[in-house]
Amino acid sequence: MIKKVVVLLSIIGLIAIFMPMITQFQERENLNELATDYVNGSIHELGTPNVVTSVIVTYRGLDTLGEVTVLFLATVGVGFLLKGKSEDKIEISASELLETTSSVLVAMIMVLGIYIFTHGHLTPGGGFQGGVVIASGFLLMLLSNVNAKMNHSIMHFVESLSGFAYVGIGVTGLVLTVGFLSPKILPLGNFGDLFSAGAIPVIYSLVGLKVGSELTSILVTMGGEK
Amino acid sequence: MIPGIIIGLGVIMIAAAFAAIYFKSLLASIIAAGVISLLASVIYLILGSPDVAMTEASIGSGLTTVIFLFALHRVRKGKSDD
Amino acid sequence: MANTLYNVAAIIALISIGLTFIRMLLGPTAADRAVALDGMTIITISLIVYIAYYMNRIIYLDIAIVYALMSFIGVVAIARYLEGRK
Amino acid sequence: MISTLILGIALLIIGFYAMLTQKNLIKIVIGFSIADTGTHIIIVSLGYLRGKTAPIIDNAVNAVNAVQEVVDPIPSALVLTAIVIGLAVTAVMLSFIVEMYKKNKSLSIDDYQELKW
Repeated sequence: MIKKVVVLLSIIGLIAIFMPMITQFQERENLNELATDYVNGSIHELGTPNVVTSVIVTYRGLDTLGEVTVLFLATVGVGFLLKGKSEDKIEISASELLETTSSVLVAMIMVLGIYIFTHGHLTPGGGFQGGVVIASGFLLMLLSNVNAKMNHSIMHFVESLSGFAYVGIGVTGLVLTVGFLSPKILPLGNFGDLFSAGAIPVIYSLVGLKVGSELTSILVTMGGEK
Repeated sequence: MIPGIIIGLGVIMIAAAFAAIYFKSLLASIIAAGVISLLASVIYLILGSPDVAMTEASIGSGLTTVIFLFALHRVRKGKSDD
Repeated sequence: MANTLYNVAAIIALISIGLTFIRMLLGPTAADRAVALDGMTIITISLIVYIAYYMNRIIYLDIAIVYALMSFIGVVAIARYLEGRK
Repeated sequence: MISTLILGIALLIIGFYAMLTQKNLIKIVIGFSIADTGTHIIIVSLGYLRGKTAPIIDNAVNAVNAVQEVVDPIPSALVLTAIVIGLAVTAVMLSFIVEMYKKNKSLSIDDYQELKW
């Protein structure tokens, strides 16, 4: 009985918190000052067509570094909790249709992932999305081939190397130019080209590799392979 | 046309949320939760943030469903109730 | 004329999403629900292409590609789970 | 947009309700993920400006006065990172559930009495 009352009270409290947000809602007409600065700076100073990318990589670069750290800690946590239990794998082998299709598809999925994170400053893609697509390619390999073995040392090597290079580029920006993770250590190039926008594509590709290897590690651990 | 799409998808999403709570089978709950993420990605696209739409389409619908399924497989090993 | 046709197509896509959703709610077995999810994602891709046309941004088509890929992998995972549960 | 704001708040409340009332541990995590999606929709709809388009400059958007034509990029950037963190948190929660199941062979929260008040 008392449980139901507590649940009802918390739901009513939640509705009371959000009610003013609905009743006093006014649609904004213009960008605020900070957003105006970000849009102008991203287009005219950094030469990045996708403003969200430049906010993530440059203006809020420290947040992204912290986020990659949180993802790394989650990977370590999952690996620590589920270590050494390889008997839970799906044993039944896949059908021939799935095996043949996936052997063709995996390579194309990898190419799509690389396209997404190298074009992060031009298209809606980026490091996180590309990393997830690469991890899904490994997942398809894991699902279609029961005997597939992931080489963990290569995965850990890619992950630590990309993390190290990410921090290294940040420190290089601190030494050579104005601040930590500044993309101006490379020339800006033409607006809209693949090799433009300074170090933003390099940083986002490193983030993509790191996220991809971390998510692959989470999936492999949860999928039951040791 | 866009308000119609938002209202239609919103009704389906709320129905899927209730279904995810009240389904007896855990697999059906997971599929319903996947439907919420899939349709949320269209909502983000209408709201003008394609970056978020792409992330939600890849993470919310793909990887979260798969991780839930892996956990369910480990928990339900040896049982075959639906 | 072309705009009217596109709007009619979007309405048909919405109705089809509703119908596949009803099948997902009713579906007696898990396989019915997985097939309903697959059909729903394919119809939703057409809705995304409609939105890309309506808002006049060709760049939104990238999302449709990723959406198709991830829904395929999700359905493959569900199918493998159902296969291994016997 | 007001309609998506209401949708996000409804999803948040439904997810919160599921977290409070469900007995099954996996259902609690599903409720968490629904509430997560609702919060993200709320944040993104607060950044929407009427009649404007995505902040990506190509042929459809004029680069000179782009400020008048694009929506707010900051909520998008925040939500982009929040989604990835949500996946990591869900994975950690599910591995804890798997471990708890190995110990007690039960998914019901009523069988875990150690921290009951």
